[in-house]
Amino acid sequence: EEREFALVFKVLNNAFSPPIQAGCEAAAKKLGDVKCTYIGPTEYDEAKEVQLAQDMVTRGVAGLGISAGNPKAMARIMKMAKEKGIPVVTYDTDVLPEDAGLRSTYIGTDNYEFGVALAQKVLAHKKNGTVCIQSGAPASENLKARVQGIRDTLAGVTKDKGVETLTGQNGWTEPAGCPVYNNDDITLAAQQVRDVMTNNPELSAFVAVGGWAQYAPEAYKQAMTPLKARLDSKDLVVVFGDNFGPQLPLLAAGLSHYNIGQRPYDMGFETIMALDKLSKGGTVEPFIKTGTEICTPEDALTTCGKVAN
Amino acid sequence: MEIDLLKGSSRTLLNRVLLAQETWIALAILVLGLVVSMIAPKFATSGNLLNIFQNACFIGIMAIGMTPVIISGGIDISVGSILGMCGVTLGIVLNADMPLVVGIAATLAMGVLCGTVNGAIIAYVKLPPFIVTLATLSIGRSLALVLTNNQVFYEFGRASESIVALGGGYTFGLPNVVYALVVGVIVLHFLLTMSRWGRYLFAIGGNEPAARLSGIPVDLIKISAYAFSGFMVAVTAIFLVGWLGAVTNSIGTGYELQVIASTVIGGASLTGGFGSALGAGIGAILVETIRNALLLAGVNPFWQGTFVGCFILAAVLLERIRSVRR
Amino acid sequence: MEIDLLKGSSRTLLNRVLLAQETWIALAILVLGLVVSMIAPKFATSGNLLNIFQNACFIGIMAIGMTPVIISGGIDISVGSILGMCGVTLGIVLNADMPLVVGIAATLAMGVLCGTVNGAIIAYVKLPPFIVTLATLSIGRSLALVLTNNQVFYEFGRASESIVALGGGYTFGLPNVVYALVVGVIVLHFLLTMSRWGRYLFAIGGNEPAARLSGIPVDLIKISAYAFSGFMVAVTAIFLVGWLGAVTNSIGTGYELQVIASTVIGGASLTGGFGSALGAGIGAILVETIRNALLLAGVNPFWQGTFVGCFILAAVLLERIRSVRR
Amino acid sequence: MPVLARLEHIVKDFGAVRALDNVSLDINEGEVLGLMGDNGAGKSTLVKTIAGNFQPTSGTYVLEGKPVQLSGPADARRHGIEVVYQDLAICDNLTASANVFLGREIMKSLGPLKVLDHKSMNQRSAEIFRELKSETRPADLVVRMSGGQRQAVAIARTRLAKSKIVLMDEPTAAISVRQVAEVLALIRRMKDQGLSVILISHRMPDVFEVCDRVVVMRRGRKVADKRIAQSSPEEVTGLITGAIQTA
Amino acid sequence: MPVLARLEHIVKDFGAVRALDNVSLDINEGEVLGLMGDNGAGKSTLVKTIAGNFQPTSGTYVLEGKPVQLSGPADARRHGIEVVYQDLAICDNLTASANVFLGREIMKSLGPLKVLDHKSMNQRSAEIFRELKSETRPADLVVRMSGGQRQAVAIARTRLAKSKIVLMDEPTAAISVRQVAEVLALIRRMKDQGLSVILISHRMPDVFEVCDRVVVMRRGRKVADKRIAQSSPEEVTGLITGAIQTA
Ligand SMILES: Nc1ncnc2c1ncn2[C@@H]1O[C@H](COP(=O)(O)OP(=O)(O)OP(=O)(O)O)[C@@H](O)[C@H]1O
Ligand SMILES: Nc1ncnc2c1ncn2[C@@H]1O[C@H](COP(=O)(O)OP(=O)(O)OP(=O)(O)O)[C@@H](O)[C@H]1O
Ligand SMILES: [Mg+2]
Ligand SMILES: [Mg+2]
Repeated sequence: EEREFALVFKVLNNAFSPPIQAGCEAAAKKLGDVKCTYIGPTEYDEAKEVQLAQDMVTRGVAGLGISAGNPKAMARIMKMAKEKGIPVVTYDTDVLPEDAGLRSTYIGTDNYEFGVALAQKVLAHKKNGTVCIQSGAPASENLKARVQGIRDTLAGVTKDKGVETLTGQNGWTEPAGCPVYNNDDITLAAQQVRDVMTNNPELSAFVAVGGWAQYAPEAYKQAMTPLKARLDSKDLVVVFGDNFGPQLPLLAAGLSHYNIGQRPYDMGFETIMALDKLSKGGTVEPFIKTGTEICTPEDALTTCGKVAN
Repeated sequence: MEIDLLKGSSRTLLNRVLLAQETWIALAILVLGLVVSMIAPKFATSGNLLNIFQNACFIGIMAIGMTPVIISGGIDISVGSILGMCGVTLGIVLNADMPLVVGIAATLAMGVLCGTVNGAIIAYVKLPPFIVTLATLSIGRSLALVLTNNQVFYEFGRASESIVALGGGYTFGLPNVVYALVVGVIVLHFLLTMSRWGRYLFAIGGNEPAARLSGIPVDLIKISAYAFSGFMVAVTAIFLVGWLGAVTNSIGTGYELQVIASTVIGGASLTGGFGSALGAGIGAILVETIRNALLLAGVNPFWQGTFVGCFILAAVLLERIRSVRR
Repeated sequence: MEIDLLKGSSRTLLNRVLLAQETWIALAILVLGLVVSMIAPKFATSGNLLNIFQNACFIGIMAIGMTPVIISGGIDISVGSILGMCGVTLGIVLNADMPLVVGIAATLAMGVLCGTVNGAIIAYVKLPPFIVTLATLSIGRSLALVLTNNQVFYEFGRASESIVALGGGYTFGLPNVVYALVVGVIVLHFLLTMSRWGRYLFAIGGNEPAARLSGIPVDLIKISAYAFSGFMVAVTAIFLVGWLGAVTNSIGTGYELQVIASTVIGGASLTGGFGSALGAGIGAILVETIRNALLLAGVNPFWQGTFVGCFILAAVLLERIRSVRR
Repeated sequence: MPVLARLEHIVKDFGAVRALDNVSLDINEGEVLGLMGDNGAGKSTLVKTIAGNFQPTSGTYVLEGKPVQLSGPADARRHGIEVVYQDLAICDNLTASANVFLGREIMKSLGPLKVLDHKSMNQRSAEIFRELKSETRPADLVVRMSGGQRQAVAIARTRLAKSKIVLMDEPTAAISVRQVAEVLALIRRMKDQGLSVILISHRMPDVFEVCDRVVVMRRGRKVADKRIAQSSPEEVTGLITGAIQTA
Repeated sequence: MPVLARLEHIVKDFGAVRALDNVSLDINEGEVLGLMGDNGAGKSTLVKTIAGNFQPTSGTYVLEGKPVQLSGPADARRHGIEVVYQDLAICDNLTASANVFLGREIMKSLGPLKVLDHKSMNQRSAEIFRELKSETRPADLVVRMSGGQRQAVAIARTRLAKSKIVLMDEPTAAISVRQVAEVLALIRRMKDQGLSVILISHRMPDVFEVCDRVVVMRRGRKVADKRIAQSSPEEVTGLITGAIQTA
């Protein structure tokens, strides 16, 4: 008897999606009697994702992994699943704390911590100055948490005292027009990097909470190469989220200083493993950190990023 | 079912039903359902069918709103953004711990306001509807961001439970939103076939200068069509927010094309003068059935868009063949 | 500049220039530029102006392609998806270590093929352009996913350097893509004003049955308009992929509305019969200038959509006022 | 014959174009008035001004002794003025009956609601079509109809209410000999019922067959206003072309 | 008079509608043929069949002694057949000159390229308009023109090439008395040049003024084909309405 585990992701048309699917399928293959059903809307649509999850519950899968694009709505579907006795875990994007009881575990990154990590790399080289943050879709909860992590860390405050735009706290300010949102449009992301660099020649730090601009490696190279001297002297610090294939040569070339990657493959893999345990009546840790991986120009082409790719 | 075949036409009832786009789309849904049931027995379970029906409702209600606009010869591609504006309004009001009725009233008012602005620019400034609503699409999405300052609303104060019960709840075993769709279809059908307003919409879509010469208040009717569209979007927003339990400002992005596709599949003509309430609802159900059927049949989801696109083409082709024979 | 005012009109040259939409949009860009320069002196630096110009090129080239389609009374909302298909084609071919010319040929062929399919359905099956391209929008996006299996291409084999040099390189201090835009404007301007093809496009957009009765091969001309649009999208894809250095299948999502907005701002009329090559380019530059100006002026980026929307409205309003006085 | 309507020194400008230039005109009860003139002479503009579609730039419009400012076609209709427009002004996607009643539908009560009374409208249209000796079926879509049937639909609209003045803008331009005879007969019948009819036509024989009086326009001005009996086709032709200056 | 074109037993069906039913017709050189009939009798369909817009469902079409199958209007034009369509078939957004030359633009060489020769076309159109005694300016947009000027543009198109047959579908329907006289004069001039003209009209006086022969259609059938001199308006009216069966 083959068990079907369904992983519902926010959007398939995204760099994160293939490694999650690969991890999911690898784990299923390893277990042997498990089928990985990996689905999601092809373009970002919260309501559609919720509907897909609901379809899976109706269909009666043996286990459900959820990346909660709209956490509140997903919580209701998870409740339905729970009532039907389907084991549920979240991965990549968790539900709200008050709904944590609806899932057995969250497998992924802590996005706020992720932002903190990005900012700490900036602070390692710069104590104050101007910073421009690049994000994707303004509404994304994951990305907002990362941006918040960056701002709080630079401002030197704790999570509970969160700051809005940096206007000089702890010596950090955000220049006019920042942060920039690219709505997951890679072309726009690359154009934004160039615009920001052209118009803020004194910028101290550029932090992208995801890899968008570097998915356009040549455009990125073109925008950053003129600043190579400032980059080499760390007069301008550039920290990027993610460490996918196209990004690493850029890091190796010194066009960014740090790339902090997540482990989407592990998320997919661990989700299946957790569901396997749960469906056999076992228990799992309430938070399985897949962790982050900090890549530097030195290890960019050698040890780093091998898991994600 | 064009309005004017309804009463006293020289054709028989059977003839009329056979010639209606709705009949054929309903048939397509049936055939699709039967084929998929063979491959995936889970398709025909009541739970799954209910899911399909419910999922289709959101686009379906908006398509009902779009129908009068398209009948009058216009188009509204800002519906996705209006959905965002309405959702955000509901979120802000409820988040401020207002009672549900206030939230609903504010949301409906916002929807009607957005639609009225569209309609007023189109009717009085006489700019093409596609462009006007393209501009308000951009403006609406932007204002939703500004209004929320990019915050997501999960907390609806004292209305928390009631809004969720409304949008996500069931009555007599059916999701509430299904009743909204059915009521919408019936009311619009009545309006289109039995009211002056409906008659005037068809007249404007058929020959606007003629309608004007006949003394029809063309501008007001046009504005009311867009306002109706905005109203139905607001209704969708209320149910959608209740169902999701949260409001993000990106809600509804890209829905305009889905809504227009549903309306057109259901037999409305983008050149104006034709369309029906039932068609809009059935069109939305067809699209959702395709999506669900592919999923259950185990087709790679990447293919989904291809199937939907082909069905859109098939539906308008059918509509063409029908109208030649009519 | 409508084609038929160009030669031997009874109006003076000055009069014609003053009446042209392009003049006014160029003026708007200038005024916007001056205002922003006051607030943000960095705006008027050559580096920034060059950025604006290059950023506008991608949408601009696609808008040039859209212009004949709109002149002929059609619309192509599948351009974003065609961009995806073309980009993916280029990625796959180069990734298979083919020489650059093969990649370019394949990409152009794919663009022309997509456009021809659109055009053929519209011309021969006689379905409305909006619906046909709505369907192919969905189909194209889906096929791009299927073809790539959602992989990103950033290795271009032996063509790696040459494609990057083409798309991202500079010639005489200007990005190559700028030359593509300029050549596109000149060629299309020539075609519209001096060739039979251009004349026939205007005739079809003005009165299609009349064009048919005059013995104009209406169907072929229509198909060629969509094919031209596909071709220009393919050109955009080549430069865009070269500039980005990578291909994802989501490339171009949502570009259709930006392209149409640019074309319309530049004076094309969605009812057909009017439009110009220069207008399309200038429209794209205006939109990009707004985006850049807001960024530099330090306006909350959330407001951006509101400004763009208002400018779209202002541009068509201007076009209306102009056409009344014409 | 009592004067039903009187135009006094009417001027109508469209931007720089003066479409009507100081036109004064009496419309008498029970009289058929022929309105002739070259293309662009201002006939349609005059008719649309009388029918309330255009507001005159200056001048007075007196209806039944009282100066009026018509706000639109519906307002004119309330004063008993009906128009058959040159381009017929018909909606192809509606039925004949819906077109006839467009803008003044018969409503019935359905509980607390007022709804369209399709049946009454079809019956009443059928009666009118019978009266007009047209074979038009009320419940058929206009899109399928011949030119003559469409004309019948347009004319039927004027028969709905107790109208006093019927304006007809080239009702016989594109219809066949038989139908022309029918329309002319209809005009005569309307006259017998005491209606005023204004007939715009380029067809000299029609005008001389049914009209009591002929008014000739040239470049926005009225250049002649004569009883038919005291004029001749040759004179009118001369007036239209400008060979004869005024009469 | 030699026969230029001959239709033999032409049938044209549109789905269930038989628009032309076994129509045979000779078109003679230098003759003006009047084509009359009720609305929907099939006149326009007949003209469009002769002009290559429609392919007959059955029957033979003989041009200058050879059976032909015209593939479209351009093909008909190559055979010397020109048409002025009922609805004028003019593009409002183009200039008068562009409309006149639509589909057969004059090209000039620009290096290796062939480009539109705007100047020659404007000059040639100006000549034709002068010939037609019309005040139309070649470089003006048609959208601004009066009905008569538009008619002139449509007629000018037939004067471009050495045509043999000119088909005119209700050229005088909506134009004024003066312009009607001009069009009739033009028809006579064409006849004098040895052209065959087919004139569709609902205006009996026009037909009796310029035509040599009159053909009457009723419900898709030819019911009369007589020399004008041997007929009378009364007879033709009877034939159109069906009061007289055939003649
Ligand atoms: N809405 C309008 N805007 C601008 N000019 C107009 C408008 N309507 C009419 N005109 C102009 O007014 C003048 C008179 O036009 P009108 O239509 O009254 O002529 P007409 O006598 O009815 O001609 P026809 O016999 O061709 O119907 C013309 O020069 C016309 O161009
Ligand atoms: N393209 C078509 N498709 C279907 N039916 C057509 C088509 N064209 C004409 N008909 C039908 O053929 C018949 C003859 O029409 P036609 O236009 O030839 O008449 P006509 O004599 O020119 O009339 P009129 O005087 O009104 O111009 C009519 O019944 C008409 O409805
Ligand atoms: Mg007129
Ligand atoms: Mg005809």
